[in-house]
Amino acid sequence: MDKINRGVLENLLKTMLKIRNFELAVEKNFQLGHIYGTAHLAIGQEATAAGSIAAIKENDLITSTHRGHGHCIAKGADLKLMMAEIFGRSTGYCKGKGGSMHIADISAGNLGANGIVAGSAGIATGAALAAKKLGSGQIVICFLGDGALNEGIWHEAANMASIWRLPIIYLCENNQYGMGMPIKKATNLDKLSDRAKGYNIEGLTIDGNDVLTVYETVSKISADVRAGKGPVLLEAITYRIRGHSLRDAQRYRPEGEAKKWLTDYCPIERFKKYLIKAGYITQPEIDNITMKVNEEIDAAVKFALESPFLDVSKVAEDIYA
Amino acid sequence: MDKINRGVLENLLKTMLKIRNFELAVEKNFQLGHIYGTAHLAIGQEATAAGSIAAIKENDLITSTHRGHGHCIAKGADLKLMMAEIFGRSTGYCKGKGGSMHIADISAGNLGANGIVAGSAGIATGAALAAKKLGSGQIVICFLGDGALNEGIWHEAANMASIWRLPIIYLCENNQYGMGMPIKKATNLDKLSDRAKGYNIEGLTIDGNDVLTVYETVSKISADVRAGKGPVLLEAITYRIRGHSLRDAQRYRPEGEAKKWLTDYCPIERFKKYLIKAGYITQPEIDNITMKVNEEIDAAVKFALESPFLDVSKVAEDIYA
Amino acid sequence: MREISYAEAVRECLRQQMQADDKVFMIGEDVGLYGGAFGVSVGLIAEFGEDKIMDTPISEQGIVGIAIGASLLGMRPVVEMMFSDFTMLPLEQIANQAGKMRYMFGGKAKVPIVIRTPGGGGIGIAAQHSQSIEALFLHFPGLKVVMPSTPYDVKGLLASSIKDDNPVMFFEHKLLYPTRADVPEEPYLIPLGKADIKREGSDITVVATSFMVQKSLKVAEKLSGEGISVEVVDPRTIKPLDIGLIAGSVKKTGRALLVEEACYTGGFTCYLASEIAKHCFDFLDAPVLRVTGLDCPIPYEHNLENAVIPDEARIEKGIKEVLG
Amino acid sequence: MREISYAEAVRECLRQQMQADDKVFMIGEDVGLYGGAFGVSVGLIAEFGEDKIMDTPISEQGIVGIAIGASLLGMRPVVEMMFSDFTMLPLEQIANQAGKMRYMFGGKAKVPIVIRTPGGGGIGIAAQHSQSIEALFLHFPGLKVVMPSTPYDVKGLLASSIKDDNPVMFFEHKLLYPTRADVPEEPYLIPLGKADIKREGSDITVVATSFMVQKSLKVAEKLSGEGISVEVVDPRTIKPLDIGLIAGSVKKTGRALLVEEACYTGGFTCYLASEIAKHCFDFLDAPVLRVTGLDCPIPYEHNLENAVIPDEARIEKGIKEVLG
Ligand SMILES: Cc1ncc(C[n+]2csc(CCOP(=O)(O)OP(=O)(O)O)c2C)c(N)n1
Ligand SMILES: Cc1ncc(C[n+]2csc(CCOP(=O)(O)OP(=O)(O)O)c2C)c(N)n1
Ligand SMILES: [Mg+2]
Ligand SMILES: [Mg+2]
Repeated sequence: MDKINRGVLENLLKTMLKIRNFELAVEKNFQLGHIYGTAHLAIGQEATAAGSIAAIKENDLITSTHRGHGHCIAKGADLKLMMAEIFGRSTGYCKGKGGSMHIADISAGNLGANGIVAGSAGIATGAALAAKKLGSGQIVICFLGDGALNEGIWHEAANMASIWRLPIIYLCENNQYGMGMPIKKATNLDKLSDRAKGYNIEGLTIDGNDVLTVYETVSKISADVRAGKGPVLLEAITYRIRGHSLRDAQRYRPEGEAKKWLTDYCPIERFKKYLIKAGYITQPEIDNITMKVNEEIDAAVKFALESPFLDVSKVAEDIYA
Repeated sequence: MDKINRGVLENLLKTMLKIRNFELAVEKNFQLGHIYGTAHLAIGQEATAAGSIAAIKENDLITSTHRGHGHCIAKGADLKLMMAEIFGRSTGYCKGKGGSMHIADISAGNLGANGIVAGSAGIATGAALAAKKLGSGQIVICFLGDGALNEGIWHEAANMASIWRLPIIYLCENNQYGMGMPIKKATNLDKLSDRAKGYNIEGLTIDGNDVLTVYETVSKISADVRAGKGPVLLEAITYRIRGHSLRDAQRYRPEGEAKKWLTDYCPIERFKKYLIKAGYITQPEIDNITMKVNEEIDAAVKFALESPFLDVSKVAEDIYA
Repeated sequence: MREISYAEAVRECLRQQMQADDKVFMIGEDVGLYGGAFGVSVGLIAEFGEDKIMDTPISEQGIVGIAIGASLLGMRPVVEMMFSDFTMLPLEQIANQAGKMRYMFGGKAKVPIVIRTPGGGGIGIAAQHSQSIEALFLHFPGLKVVMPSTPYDVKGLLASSIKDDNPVMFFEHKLLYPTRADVPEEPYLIPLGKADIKREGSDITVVATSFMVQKSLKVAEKLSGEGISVEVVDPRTIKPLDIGLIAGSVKKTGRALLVEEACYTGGFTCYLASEIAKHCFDFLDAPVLRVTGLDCPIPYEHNLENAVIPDEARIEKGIKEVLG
Repeated sequence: MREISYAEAVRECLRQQMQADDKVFMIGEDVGLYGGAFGVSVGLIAEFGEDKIMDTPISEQGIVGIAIGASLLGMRPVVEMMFSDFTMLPLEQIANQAGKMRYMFGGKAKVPIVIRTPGGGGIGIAAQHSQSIEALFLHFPGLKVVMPSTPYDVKGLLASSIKDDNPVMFFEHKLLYPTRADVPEEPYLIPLGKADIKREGSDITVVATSFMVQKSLKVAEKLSGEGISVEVVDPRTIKPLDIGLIAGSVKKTGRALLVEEACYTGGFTCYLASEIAKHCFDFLDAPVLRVTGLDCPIPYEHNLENAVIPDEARIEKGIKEVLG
């Protein structure tokens, strides 16, 4: 590992804490009845979003998934506007029209979560095409679940990205399940990154719960991608600690599996230990960061709760430009 | 090469001649104005259909493509009913309702040509699933063009065939072009069979203009596939001698390319030479086979020409079972 | 008879049909241990095993293609598409392959597949998981389209759909799953193509589909207190359509209100309205009106969502408007 | 002004729009050297290069997805889908992503893409290459749907579609490509959402789309010899629909025949008929009739195909039936 600047390390930790505690707040407020509908939590997967997005430039682009809060936060979203959206308020990113699965902030480079599995595979690829055409130097990270790699549109998009050498990273967060379907039953592969071979692009599998590995890998490949070496399929091994959505009876997974991942491989605890051990940071400093993060989240919840709903007379606005 | 029985060799030649001369008859009758609509000729690709289908059992199954006459003939279709269909007559396989792109003979194991590129990828896979469920011992050859491998549905189907170890061969006839698009521009692969790696299935590339190679390869892999070893992607390198369809200005390909393939790599001429040289057959015997084939084709054209069109009052029949 | 829920009625039908015919099997995303996103198939995998209750990767086009291919060999697959919105992905396979194969092949193929899928809004999951897009499938010859509105109907119509030799699109509704009613235990069939008068009346005919049948019945009940007699007709299958029964009712009452959840432009009731105009022109005392979803994607937030989807107030207003 | 064909008018518009705005580019299967299946883009690749005239693999979902993504960054892609039938494959991307993005994102996205595609039958290529499925797209909020019937209209409507900030489905027609008429050389715009009276008349309003406009005009001409005065109205864009102009015409004539090539059940004219019934109830002297394609896949053989698609005789018969 090259020496990483302390600010970067602190930010990685801070982003992960933001994601974790934001998700916990969503969960709690759902239980309290403040959130109608559903959401898909990224608890346990903080390192992939935080590490990868920290490694690209601010004006680079991402597309996200139904499990998108983490990507959104790592891309610098305003937690107030996110929480307000999840609460369905008019002050949210989408005025309450989109909700958790459709948060986007195009001007900030977040081209949107997506309710359709792999629904953004083509969109991300098109953004990479446009970046290339416009010579903007931007690259795109297309976040995908493990299950998403089995959708046809991903195949079509990856092939075109390969032939046109587009500046895009398909970042597959392999959290072991697509809803209740273990990825080992949904594909016949040891490594999902082997899919890359079918398009003659680079494929890599990394520990997605080690934020530094994610950060360093994406730093390296993003430079290649930016230099025009073509797309990469990066598989980050991680685990979905919570159920698929806020309403999942979890009939399908072995008792204790989630708990084991949380105790043994929690990306946040691992990183904290590493930082302290390597002397980058002290426990009081961590506590301080955590406190600030929690304040921000509390403020976001307060903002959301106090925000008005959109007047129903405006329901059919925003359809056409 | 193991010793092949003379009857098999003769049949391979006969099937190829049938395909070639059938296609020439279609072309001629189109020019004569007897065929309305269009057709996609398999001239130059006779060895893939003839060699592969000769290597499987009679009750095995195939699905075909828009360029399907060869597959259909090799599967034992009645040339009269085929020609009548292409002529749009009520005596044709589909009563004139389907035409060249939709010929099927389900009871004979031909599950149909398809107007949609890769449209039969899932259908073929489902037939393989049913064969497995029913324990019928049947296997399926799913014919696909090179262009078809870029369709999403193929990806989805191939993945499921892999996880369920279905008895299916995806036989990709790489004839270098998808309409006017050179496959080298449409993918970034040296060998299309590398796509197999993305599903952890066997992938092979062979000379598709050498009918014995096709026959022997499919004989071998069909035994494996039948034994439950899972699907195979077999790429057969060949060349489309004619335009994409009967109406193609062919603006896209280099002058002389098709001619060169026809003179240097014609699957039929190569096979004839081999058979004569190896002493399997004599020129007079070949002439005799050719004569018989031509008689059959002439009879098919006559049958087609003399057959009535379907009464228009029956146009809306056959929609529901 | 015992009272069971709509979801239980679907499950019971699946169980009975799989028991009766070993060609019948289920295939779809998370239909196995997960039990389906709405719990419809919970427990079936324990009963029938992985061979009959097939969990798939997330590959909608492939799933439908596979069902078609299996059906050509005599199997009778019942596909579950987790949300009806996702039927857009395999539309080509459904409409262009399954629906046209028999015709293109000159009458020589049968494609007995059923695609079950929950439509509709109301649970706060926004624009890509809440649509009512059954009208798309109306437009394609070769398909049948079923929209059961009660636990009793869903069981009998699903059984008929599974026994039908044609591809059938079978639209359930998320909000109907928990609704309960008397359902016979033994298997029974309700023929496809027969509408049902859910409530008799004489002043106006309300034709409604799926969950809108329930809402319309509530309004009819309420209005009966005001002396308005509303006949509620449920087409049950929108393709084939029992225009005979519907037109008969409209001729009797002279007035019609059509209610559906789908977007206004291009919904099923457009077709229905044009058919009623054609069959009942001389019997109509007022224009046929339609109460439908707005031409608007389904929003996330609850009140907004409720503003898009027809509610009882809008149905009542529609009835009164037609009554003049 | 010179006479050019419909196909040439499309090409000229593409050329002019690409010259005027370097954000505009074409993408699709074989749009380059091949020049498109119907030769529409022949020569453009020589003029603009591979960067602006992008040949793709056979990957319809991916192509549309890519166009959407590029449009989010300010590009204005014009997609060619080789046959309108193939728009079923990327339906999810078109209807569920492109059409809803702006709404789902609270009004903060623009998706300026055009999907050009030839619909219709008549050239003997059977059920999967001959459909008229524009009605599918009517049903989805967020989309616009254009169906030009003349060389003049196609040039002006395509220019407006390219400049529009919303996703536009642009249905050309195979049999219209060779039709010729006067078309100005300079670029011009025809606004989306404005119908056009293609022929004035007083006895009956015929509303027809795409190639059916041409057939209807021939019938109108013929019937004028019999003293029947037919007004032919072309909606030009079926979404948004200029119901004002159409209803005005129907109110004037008191009678309407609606003509479209698509299948009978669920076609655009179902919606139109229901709108006319609503807007013109008190003005109608006869039921609104529809002349449409049969509810039948398009057969291969020429006479069969002609029996499915409306011809002049059926239009004439329809007019006479409405006139009573
Ligand atoms: C096209 C489509 N099919 C199915 C679904 C239902 N669904 C939502 S998320 C999901 C699982 C996705 O798995 P994966 O891609 O691994 O992402 P994860 O949920 O694990 O983050 C499924 C099946 C959907 N939203 N879209
Ligand atoms: C889904 C779809 N897209 C496009 C087409 C138009 N089309 C017909 S054949 C063809 C080329 C197919 O190429 P390939 O698979 O290599 O088969 P070949 O024609 O070379 O035999 C195309 C683009 C189609 N029929 N279906
Ligand atoms: Mg997953
Ligand atoms: Mg090819």
